[in-house]
Amino acid sequence: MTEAVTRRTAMLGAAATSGALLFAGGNARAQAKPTELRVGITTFLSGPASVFGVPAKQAAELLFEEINKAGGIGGIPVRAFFVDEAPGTDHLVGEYRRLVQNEGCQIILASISSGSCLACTPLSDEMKKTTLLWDCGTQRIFEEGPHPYAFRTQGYGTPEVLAPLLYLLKHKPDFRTLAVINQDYAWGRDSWELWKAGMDAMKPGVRVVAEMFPRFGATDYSTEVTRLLAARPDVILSTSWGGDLTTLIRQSTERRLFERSLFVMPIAEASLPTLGRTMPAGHIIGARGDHWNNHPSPKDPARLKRLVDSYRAKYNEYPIYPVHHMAQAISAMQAAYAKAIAAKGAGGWPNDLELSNAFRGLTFDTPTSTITLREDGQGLEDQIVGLSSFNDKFPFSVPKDMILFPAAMVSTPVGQKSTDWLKTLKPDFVSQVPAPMAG
Amino acid sequence: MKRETLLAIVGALALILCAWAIPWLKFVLTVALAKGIAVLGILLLLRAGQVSFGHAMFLAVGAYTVAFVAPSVPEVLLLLPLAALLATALGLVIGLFLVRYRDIFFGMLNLALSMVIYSLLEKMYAITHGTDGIRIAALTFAGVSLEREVQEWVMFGIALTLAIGFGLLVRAYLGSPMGRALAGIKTRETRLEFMGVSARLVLLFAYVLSALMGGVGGALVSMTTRHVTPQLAYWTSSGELVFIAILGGAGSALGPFLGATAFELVRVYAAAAVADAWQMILGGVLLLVILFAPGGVWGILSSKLKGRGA
Amino acid sequence: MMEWFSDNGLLLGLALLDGLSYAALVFMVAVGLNLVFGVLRIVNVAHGSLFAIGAYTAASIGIFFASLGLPAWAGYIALVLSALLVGAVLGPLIERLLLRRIYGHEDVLQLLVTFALFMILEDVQKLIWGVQPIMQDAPMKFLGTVDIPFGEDVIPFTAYQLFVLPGVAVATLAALAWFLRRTLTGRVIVAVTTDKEAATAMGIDAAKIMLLTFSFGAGLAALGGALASPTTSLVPGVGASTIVLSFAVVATAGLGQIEGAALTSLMIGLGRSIAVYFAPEFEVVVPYIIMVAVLLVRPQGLFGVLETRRV
Amino acid sequence: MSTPLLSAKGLRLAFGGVKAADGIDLDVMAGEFLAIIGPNGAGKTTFINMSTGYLRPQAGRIEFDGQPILGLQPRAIVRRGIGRSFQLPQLFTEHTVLENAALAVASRLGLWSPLAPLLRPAWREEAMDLLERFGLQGVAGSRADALNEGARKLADIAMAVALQPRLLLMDEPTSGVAAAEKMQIVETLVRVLRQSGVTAVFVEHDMDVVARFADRVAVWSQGRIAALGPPAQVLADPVVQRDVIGISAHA
Repeated sequence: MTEAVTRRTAMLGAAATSGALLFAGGNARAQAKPTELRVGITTFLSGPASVFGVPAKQAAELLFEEINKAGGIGGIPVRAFFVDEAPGTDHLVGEYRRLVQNEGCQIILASISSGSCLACTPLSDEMKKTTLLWDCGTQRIFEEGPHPYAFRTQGYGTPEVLAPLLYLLKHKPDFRTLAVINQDYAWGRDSWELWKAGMDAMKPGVRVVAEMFPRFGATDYSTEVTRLLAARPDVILSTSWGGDLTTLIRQSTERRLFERSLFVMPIAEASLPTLGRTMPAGHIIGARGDHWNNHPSPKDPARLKRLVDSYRAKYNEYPIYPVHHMAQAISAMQAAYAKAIAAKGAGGWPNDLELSNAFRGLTFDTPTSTITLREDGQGLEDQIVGLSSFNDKFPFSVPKDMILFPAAMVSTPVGQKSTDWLKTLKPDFVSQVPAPMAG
Repeated sequence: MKRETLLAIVGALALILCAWAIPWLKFVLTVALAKGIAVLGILLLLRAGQVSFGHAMFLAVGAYTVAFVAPSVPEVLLLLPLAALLATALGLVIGLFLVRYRDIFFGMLNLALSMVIYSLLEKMYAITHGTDGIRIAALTFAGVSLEREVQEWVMFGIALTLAIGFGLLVRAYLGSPMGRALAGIKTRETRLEFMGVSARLVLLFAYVLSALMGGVGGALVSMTTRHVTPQLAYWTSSGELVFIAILGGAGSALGPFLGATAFELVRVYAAAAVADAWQMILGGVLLLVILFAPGGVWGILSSKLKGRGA
Repeated sequence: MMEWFSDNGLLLGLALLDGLSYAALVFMVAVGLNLVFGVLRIVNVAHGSLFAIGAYTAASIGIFFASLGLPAWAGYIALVLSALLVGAVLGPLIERLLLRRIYGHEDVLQLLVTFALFMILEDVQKLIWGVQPIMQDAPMKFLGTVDIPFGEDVIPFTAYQLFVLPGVAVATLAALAWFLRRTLTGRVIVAVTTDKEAATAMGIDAAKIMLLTFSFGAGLAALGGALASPTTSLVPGVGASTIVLSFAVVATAGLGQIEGAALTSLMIGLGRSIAVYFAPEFEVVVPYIIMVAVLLVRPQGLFGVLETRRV
Repeated sequence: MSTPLLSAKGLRLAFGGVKAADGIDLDVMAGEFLAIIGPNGAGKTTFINMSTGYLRPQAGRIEFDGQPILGLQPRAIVRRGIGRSFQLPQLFTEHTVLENAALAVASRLGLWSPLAPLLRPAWREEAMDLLERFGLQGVAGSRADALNEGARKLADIAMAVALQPRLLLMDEPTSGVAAAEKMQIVETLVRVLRQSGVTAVFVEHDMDVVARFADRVAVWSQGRIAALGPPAQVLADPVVQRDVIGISAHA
């Protein structure tokens, strides 16, 4: 009986929304302007990766509120439908279908994890639904095949690893030994492969004294720290993040590992507010982009300040990079809709194909810079890397001696595979690295 | 058992109607049917009083078989038997060792082995792409490549057919001498030995059959979601399968399908209603079922029907 | 072989030190689970959640103490307070409201009740403590580090890791052994573990013993979490990974056996840290390989007693 | 009755210091009913356990129908034709009595069929027939755990008989049964066994039962056979009366 009731309510719910579906979806019929713009957003709301997912969700809520206050997009309000990535891919691909077929979402902002992105992107091809990959970093997406409806509105693994590597080569060119300690999952493995390819090409002969991939979500690194203390590498690379990284940094700091080796942590930024004053100074830190709180010369300082201030006011914490990545995806969405609506003329509303066409080659503003979506869908986002330091303005570590790496310089050219491209780099590539930013 | 048959027919028709009326539910229901097939295996072992807390490993084996072989042989009709075969083989190897153990040891050894498989899938990055998982490209059915919409219907149809087939098989099995002997393991295992019957062999047969159905379920899940990750083998996935078995009710071969459908629907609707507390809702539903309806959905339905009939 | 040892002997020594502290943490969680299983015959899946809640509570109290301006050693009071709180409040609450309703039901139902509880508590933690990593390492920092000679080099270890963790674990083991063998309540618990029917027939109030044991086990889980909290960042999901390991320990140890839990934890701790040095790929599967190997040789677990066939 | 069906020679088995079997020699003749009496702890059940493969003697040999059976799995011994029943009935408590019987029939005729129902007409008929012979037809549909002790004992033996053993070893078939039912149960039992031509060895404490139904009596004492012979002769032996019957009457 309950079974039947569940099913009945399911059908009722579906019938209620399938009305919207009929009008909103379907490329064949002429596109009527919907009453609201439904945006599906997949993000981690539980599990370890929710340290990224929840701030991003908060950012989306904050920005959608602002957008709606200002009249929405194309005159209609935007509404977010959040989906948790944590239950696994089989659930997520079902949820993606629900967002498109049942909730009538016109655009999807997909995924933090590479696995989720790799599963959702082919769905965007099949369902012809524009999908913005708002945070995942895997280089495999656009290098293993075209995806006409998918766009990544931020950088990705290759520039995010290459920029810190170049910074290291410039900052400490004489290092001889290196150890890596990354989380044991795709990003940890891929980022090491990218780094190794680049390092071996530009500085052959570096000895790798330890390659460690502790379990994702490990709570104790004392054994790994001991091994690193004993091995005394000149440089330790870790692309870990979240609780894993804070644990690693705390246990390493306490045991003076930071005094023996120079750390390179390409995505340390998200952990810095949590670490506060306990983060050691003088180590190389990255932010998966250029959106540092202390960016010396942002393109639109007022906008950056407004984002930081309003986020802090609402959630009582500093924004971290997933907040910026979400904001970038939303900015891209606004810009593309504006472009597509303008192309249709007054009163028109873009269909799926027209919407996706609006994204190709789109350039949109971020508070710190502009991002252009290449012809393959990949966004070109500048990278800023610096050395951890403290000042009076922030209760946590921020970079100094920052170097801005233009996106085009550190991104793999269209049509090439990252590892192949990285292998072609020459030692003198380092000489192209710009001087540190003023300020 | 006329009620069971009637309910099965009504249920199957309701599923078809649902899948037709709400396109995205077709996907959810296909996954539910696939998991239901795997849960049939849990049901078998429950009859022997044994709880496998690692059964998701067979799902994972079935799913990864499809993922590994699909690039060279993208044929559903070949992949399904192959996945079933490999899962059966693994079930036989593991089973030979596991049937010596009972109760917590049985449960925990299953858990341990599934975690070993989980770790391997995660660690052997070069082969499995780790947690990223493997994407399964479009498949053919009897040599024909199908459009997405048709393919979804085909998968739904295969899942439903196999669900009915395995449901009937399990029903027959449970009533057979081997099935009844299996239930005897729960209450008086020693008696089987006194009758000249090897209890371990009785359990092994059920275990291997359950592995087979796990493999089929996993293959169907992977062909539907078209993406596999090690998460499939994680212990919480195994917990889910046991959860489904109890939610549906262990009293009938229909239970796993009732349970899987209810589970998937509760999960998607809970996720839609409160995206960040769906786990709590599922946990709450599970608690309520155990405390107030230990017979599960099947128990509720059959008592309702009985009441009406009388 | 000898050559290998002379090359790696020093490293092996370091692995031993790391293994000990890891074993201590594993033991603290597993021993409570094992005790509860011995008496209640329930595999408490939510034990990991109690571990996590203990850790979060300890960190919260520690942060609160620090905000009051209390000295660093007050952090240790926070650890104990957290264990007491969970043991005295959450333990009885769960036992009375939930577990008591399902004693005597089928094993699978008992298991699933705690699985349901685990799912609920996972979200509850998130609602209370949020998702950003929480850290409160004052107790670890308070004791500083100890330099261990390593050839011509020295390796700093935290005193907390080197002394406090193994110390508390050994103390817990000793206290538990004393409690179970020398006190009346302890002996009653052992009696119920060994043969519940006989114990009840002798007039033992089984309901009271179960309440007591579960609360005690919950307290131990929380203490384990509290002890771990200064060394690690607390994030959602920390309970789920802790509990699988404890399952392996309980089955390997033999049901209800605290010495078995200690020995198994030691094997797992050392096995894991040796793996990190010499075969990092196997680190994750070490506990399970140990478990399977032990159960192959001793099907009832290391210290388990073969249940007699009732013929 | 010339060749023994079961022949035990020099069986020895000690648990710690306790000698449960201290040189047991016993021949069981085809067709006879042999009663085993003796105080608790004398090693009566141990003898049954050794003969059915559950315990392995430290010394000695056991032959069944001229073939050595020591070292065989209990299952294999059952299949050779030695059945056994228990002091505590071993029934599938959640199955019906009919299913219990049918499972026993199935384990003789072919348990390994996963598709055809257990209660197929032929087996159901045989099981019902068996239950009728034991007077259990009235409770065929009840769950086994709902029976009283006497019926459970009979069902337990019925399951052993369903295997069509040539030798049946019964451990205290009347213990725990209300005194009023006792004789009736034994009568039923003996009638069925005689009809089926089963040789029987049974451990018994009730001397009236022994005197009335046994062809021979073996007296167990401290792991040895203290006396062996027809009931009239053995039970009248003053030593037996003092050492065994006296004690077992109190036990």
